[in-house]
Amino acid sequence: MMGIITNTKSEDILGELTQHRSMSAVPFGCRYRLIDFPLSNMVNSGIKNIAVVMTNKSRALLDHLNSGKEWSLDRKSEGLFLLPSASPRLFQKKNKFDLKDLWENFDYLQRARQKYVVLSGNNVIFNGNYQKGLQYHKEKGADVTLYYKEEGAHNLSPGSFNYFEVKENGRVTSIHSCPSKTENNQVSLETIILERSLLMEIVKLAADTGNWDLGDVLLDNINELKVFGYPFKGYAGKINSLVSYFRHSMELLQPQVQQELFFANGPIYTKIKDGPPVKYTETAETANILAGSGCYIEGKVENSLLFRGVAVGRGSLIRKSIIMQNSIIEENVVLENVILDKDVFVRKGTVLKGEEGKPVVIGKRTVI
Amino acid sequence: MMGIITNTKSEDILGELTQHRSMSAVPFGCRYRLIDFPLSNMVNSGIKNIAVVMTNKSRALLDHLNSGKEWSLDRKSEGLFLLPSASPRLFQKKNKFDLKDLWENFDYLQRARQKYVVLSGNNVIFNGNYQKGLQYHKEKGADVTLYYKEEGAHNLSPGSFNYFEVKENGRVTSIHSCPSKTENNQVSLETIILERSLLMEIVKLAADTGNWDLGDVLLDNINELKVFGYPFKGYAGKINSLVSYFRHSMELLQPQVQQELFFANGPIYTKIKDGPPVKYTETAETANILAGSGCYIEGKVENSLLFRGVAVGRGSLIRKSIIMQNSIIEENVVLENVILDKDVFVRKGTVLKGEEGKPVVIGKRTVI
Amino acid sequence: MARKEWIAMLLAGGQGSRLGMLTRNIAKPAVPFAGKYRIIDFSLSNCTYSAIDTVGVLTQYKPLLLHSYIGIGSAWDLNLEGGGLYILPPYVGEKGGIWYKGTANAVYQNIDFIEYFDPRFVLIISGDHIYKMDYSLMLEYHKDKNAEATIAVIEVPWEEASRFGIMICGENGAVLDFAEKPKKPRSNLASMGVYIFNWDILKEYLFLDEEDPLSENDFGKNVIPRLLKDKRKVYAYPFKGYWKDVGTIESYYTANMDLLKPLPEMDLFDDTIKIYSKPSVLPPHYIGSGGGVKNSLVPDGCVILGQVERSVLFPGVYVGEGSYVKDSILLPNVKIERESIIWRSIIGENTTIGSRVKVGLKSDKYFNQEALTVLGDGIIVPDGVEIEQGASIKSWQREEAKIS
Amino acid sequence: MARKEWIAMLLAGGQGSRLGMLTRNIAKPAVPFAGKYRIIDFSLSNCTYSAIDTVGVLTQYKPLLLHSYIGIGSAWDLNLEGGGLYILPPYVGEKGGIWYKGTANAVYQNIDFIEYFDPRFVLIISGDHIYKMDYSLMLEYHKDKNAEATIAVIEVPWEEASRFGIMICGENGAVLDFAEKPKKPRSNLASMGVYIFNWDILKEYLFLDEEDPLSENDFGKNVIPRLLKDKRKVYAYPFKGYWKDVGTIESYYTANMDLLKPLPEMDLFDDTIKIYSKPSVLPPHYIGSGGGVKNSLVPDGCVILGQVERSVLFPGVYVGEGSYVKDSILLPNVKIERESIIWRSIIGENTTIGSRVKVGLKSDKYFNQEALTVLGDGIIVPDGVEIEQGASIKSWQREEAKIS
Repeated sequence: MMGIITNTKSEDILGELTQHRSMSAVPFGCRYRLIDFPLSNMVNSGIKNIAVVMTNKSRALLDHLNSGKEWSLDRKSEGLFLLPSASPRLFQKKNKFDLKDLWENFDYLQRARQKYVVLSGNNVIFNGNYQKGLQYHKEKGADVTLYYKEEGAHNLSPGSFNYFEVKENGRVTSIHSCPSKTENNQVSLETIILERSLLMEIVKLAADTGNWDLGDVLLDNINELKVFGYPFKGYAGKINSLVSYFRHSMELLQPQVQQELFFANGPIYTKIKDGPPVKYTETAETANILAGSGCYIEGKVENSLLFRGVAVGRGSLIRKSIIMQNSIIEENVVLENVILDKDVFVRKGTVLKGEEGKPVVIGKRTVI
Repeated sequence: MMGIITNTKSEDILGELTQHRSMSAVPFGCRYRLIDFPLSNMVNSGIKNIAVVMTNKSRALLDHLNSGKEWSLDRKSEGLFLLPSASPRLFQKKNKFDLKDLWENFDYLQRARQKYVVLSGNNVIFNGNYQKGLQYHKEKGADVTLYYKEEGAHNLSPGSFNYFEVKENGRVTSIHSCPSKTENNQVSLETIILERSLLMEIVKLAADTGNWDLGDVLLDNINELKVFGYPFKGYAGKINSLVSYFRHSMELLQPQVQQELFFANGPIYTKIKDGPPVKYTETAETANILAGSGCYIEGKVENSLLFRGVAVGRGSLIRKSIIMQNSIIEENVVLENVILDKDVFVRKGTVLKGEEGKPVVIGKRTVI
Repeated sequence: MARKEWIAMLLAGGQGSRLGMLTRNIAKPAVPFAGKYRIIDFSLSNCTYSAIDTVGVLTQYKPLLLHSYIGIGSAWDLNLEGGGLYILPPYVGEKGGIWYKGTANAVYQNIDFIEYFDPRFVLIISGDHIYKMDYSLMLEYHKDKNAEATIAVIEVPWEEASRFGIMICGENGAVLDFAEKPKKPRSNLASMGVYIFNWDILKEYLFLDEEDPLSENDFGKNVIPRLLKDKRKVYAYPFKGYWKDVGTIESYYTANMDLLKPLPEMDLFDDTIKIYSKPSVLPPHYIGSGGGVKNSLVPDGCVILGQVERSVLFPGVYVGEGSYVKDSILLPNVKIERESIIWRSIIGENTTIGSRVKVGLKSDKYFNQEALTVLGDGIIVPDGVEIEQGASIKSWQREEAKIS
Repeated sequence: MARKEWIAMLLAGGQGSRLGMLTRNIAKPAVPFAGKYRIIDFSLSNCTYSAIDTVGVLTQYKPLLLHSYIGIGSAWDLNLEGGGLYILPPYVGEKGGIWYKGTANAVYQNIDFIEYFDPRFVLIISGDHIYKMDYSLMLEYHKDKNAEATIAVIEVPWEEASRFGIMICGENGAVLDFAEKPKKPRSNLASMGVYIFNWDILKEYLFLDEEDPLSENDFGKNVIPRLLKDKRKVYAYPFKGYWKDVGTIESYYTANMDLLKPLPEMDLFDDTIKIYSKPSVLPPHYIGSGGGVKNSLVPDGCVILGQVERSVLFPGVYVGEGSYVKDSILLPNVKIERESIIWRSIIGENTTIGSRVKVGLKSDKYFNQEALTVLGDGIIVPDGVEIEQGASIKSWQREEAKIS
């Protein structure tokens, strides 16, 4: 099996967070970036030939992936391939799986030796072994297998590939943008298993017809192709709005979610930073927090996520917030329902509160 | 000192050879790509912070550079940075040093810690230690130091940064596109040393004025800035046409050139291919050839360059030609003044001759 | 190959037997320190900072973990073309094999290795010390003084001087005399075990030392005194800053606790000399709603549901609800179940402590109320037991504690 | 950690003393072979192809070059998270150090290492053999047969069988008897020194072997016979293909020359099992206008201005104008000046041969016209001398040759 991580074009959905970076590079879970999840799943599934589609805002992503060493992909034979995008500057809200990117890199597909491909979006977080999906794919005699999870009707941003209708025998009968029920919706996990030869056929078809959206192609051929849904049982999240980003971040504060997301099928690899352990001083107070390495905590932090290298000054209070890498919070600051992007500096005494569940986002390198 | 390898936009000058790859990735010297020369020079000069500007045709380059491991740049601290280009699809014939690319990556320049920068084009081949240029730069009290070599009037394709006028004291008084004399022209080696702070000032100026060409900016300020020329003494080549590509390739058949280009200031690093040694069979005949690893030679080869993994069948005759990686030449073929790009397959009995010094180029993966 | 300016030889073969249970399965340089590091990280990171591109690491005692930890030195950016990090265990030659006898003999047996790089200077360091040091400044000093050997020294409190190798120096820094652990120290300048030699001089003295049947083949005990006896140009380089030989359980404990001071002398958050280590792939640490951490170091992979105060935790530590850890060091993957109390203890790697356990609480048996309690690696302590202060437990034996 | 299916233990500690001058400074597995490889490349590349992710390499004899060559196994894609390549030299434990006594003892001393990965099966191979083999097929066979130990065997010519460890097998592949170098072989199935064991069985027999004071602690001589004596389920896995123990100068020469056949049995150009090696950074090789190369292997970095026929050259070899090299092996960086003749010779690394030198030409002194001439490493042979066929020269001594 080979792996391809595609490029979500509708990147503005995370606002500030995707202003200067691609969706793949959005920080998540105190030390990761979104791409770490599909990429680690691939590595943990024994996949050794992995391609990542880039955009023009790829520098953060390139820095992050670098040699692929952290994922044991700095190999002589196969390893990590970075594919240029066909339309790096176009933000097409609709195309979740833009086949044009694969057409641009068709020779890479041609030269691969693997029989099967797992295609993954870059905005789904779960910890799963794709070999299980492949086994299901084979057992069902499927042409295409789509990962989904059952959940209630959360608000997902529009997209052609959001929800499935899955019959009892596992057959997918419809793919659509909005939930049809209030409960037990089959939410797409943007993860597709199929044979490489079929994928190439589909890409050629797209090039001939100009219909570049994989979701549309599948829906058009939902009767001709044996499309099956694979129900993923563990914790899974789909980040396609700031609200869902915040919600899934906060869910990480549940030990059960930590267990399912960080350990279930193998570790999640990420880029190394050589920070020291977190230092909590005599004045630190903490309850229900997740923190990456290198933080220096002198204040009070509750129900929050601290990325690597964050400093919280004495007398400050951080609640229900996400503080990204190397942000510095001076003394007597109050933050509540706030997301600070990387390298934000918050001056003494600042008070900033967002609405419950709808956090204020402060852009990278801002001083407030 | 930090290093930046810029991106020559006028890439169509090598025709077929730059159809599917950026200039940086053009194969040269049986096992290298053009970028290996400036990149290895930087490494051999002790530079540990190196950035390479990409284009949309970067896949070959990305595959080649990969982790930077071959250049000992797979480091935790600094190492190799891939910078997205500001205008990946625009082929501007004129801009040799497009400052827009640096503006796009201005924060990278800002965050660097090094005092000096060496900027290099991606189409100059020589083996030099930039510390020597830096020493010259300091001795002269220069603001900007430009590498050049003295040579006759070869035909260089138009470019704003081709020739200098250098006074006896080393001061550069003019920069222009065409040679002014028949002999002893000061040909630009597309290599510039200056302080990072000055480079940042120049980039900001370019952003303000819209004049993005570094050559123009320098020429406009040739009296205000202390611009000096550093005469490089060893073998050097500037590849900016198919003719110059072919000529410099053929010059590699001189042992003196091999010595100066492959050994003088350190080894030239390149991507590893694990091919076996070249096998010459009982029927092989060879005179004046340079060959990369993994070739299988049963025929007659003269005055030619064979890249890695080339096969030459029995009874075939290859003269004054460049055969790139993994091309296969069957029996009784005659090739003369020919460049075969990668993976070309030449059927039995084919005869193909180009004009003296103006080789026929056969594109990648062609079957003839 | 061009001649190298200098290379480093890092002595990492010692057992560190006074570290007791901490070195039962690993060499001293591999002992975890400061929440996420191993002791050898400090010397290796100093090399990186000092831009030494060639480091030979001499190993001998239980080196498996050390070898796989160090690898080719990528964690310290020492995987370099034309140089790099080399692990040098003892080996068998045509005449059989000889284990490293002393520090000088270990280097003697690797003369061929050094000759290959043909350096002008050789830096000798050990993997046993906690300090941040720019060796390149010492090399400059060595060259300025036109010395043949330079020894880094640090001022120690006079009352402790008799525990060290003490240098008596002239005004210009020349070493006049040397006394190993003198009863009546004439100076408080202690040798840090960091030496720079001109390679030709070192080689000469390694051969001389090897020929001496009475020598213990040790740098401090034999080579340096011989250089002084021969009136060689030996200088002392005065180092300012934090330096600690964590040679005993007590000094190991103190060095860890030193990091918790409001302004620690060894500041891990100061990036001037950054300490690198081989990374783990653990997730961020979690502190539960009922958890609280004060004045402590907590690395990745910990889950803290109880209270932790003035302690150093290592990756993967779990502290269950209602448990209380104070003044302690919990090594990697220690698990403390519910409602247990740990005080002034060092708990070894992978040890699990059940619920309602008390470790290190005072007892009448010990007069020294400062005594540390030490539990070894991989012990499982059942629910409800008490382990008295000062106990040192290798494996779980019922008689060593009473069920409360 | 999840239990591993299998791991490999690669025995690379042997001196290979019958290779004489080739192993004066390096262990046998590090000896250059086939123009750009070292012998150990073959076993390591087989591991890569067989998708074994954990390999322990047991070293002992002059391992410096081997250690720095292997590193962490990146050249063979064996630098893997959760597995990888580990170098395992002898070490000192709490009770002192013991050098590896025999192949079985070497593995015995690393039982802790194997236990850490807790594999179901252990593959034992050596770094001394030239062959391409998919060990995973052998593992399948081992599992199909429900064997406790499986030994790879290859058919050898009957007349050579008495040089090998010979297996006598039943129809189903079960090994009935084993004879080490039998005078009258009852079979031509030779052991290749490639074993798969169930780990629990192997561990049991390593302990038994260790307790036996008469044992030489060798797999072939002791462990396998004991398994057979105890009627354990031992099977022979028949391997087809090229396999060569390059244990002597003659077999080393032959194995290199085998590669020059029009259809060599060991096809380096066949990528099915690709042989990886640590790369050099040398430029392409150059053949001058007056140069000619026939029926030879030429790697990067060579400069050939003379004639070369039926020879294997190694990186950095220089053959000057008018010189003629035939039926020879020139190891890395050998330099032959002008108008010299080299015949049926092996020339050691970094050796320089002057102009108008004759090496290996016939002489009446030797009756065996097939005798090889061998020159060691780093020799400088002056202009104009003749070195007779069959000579074996360690260092240049005037009396060993006559000036013509």
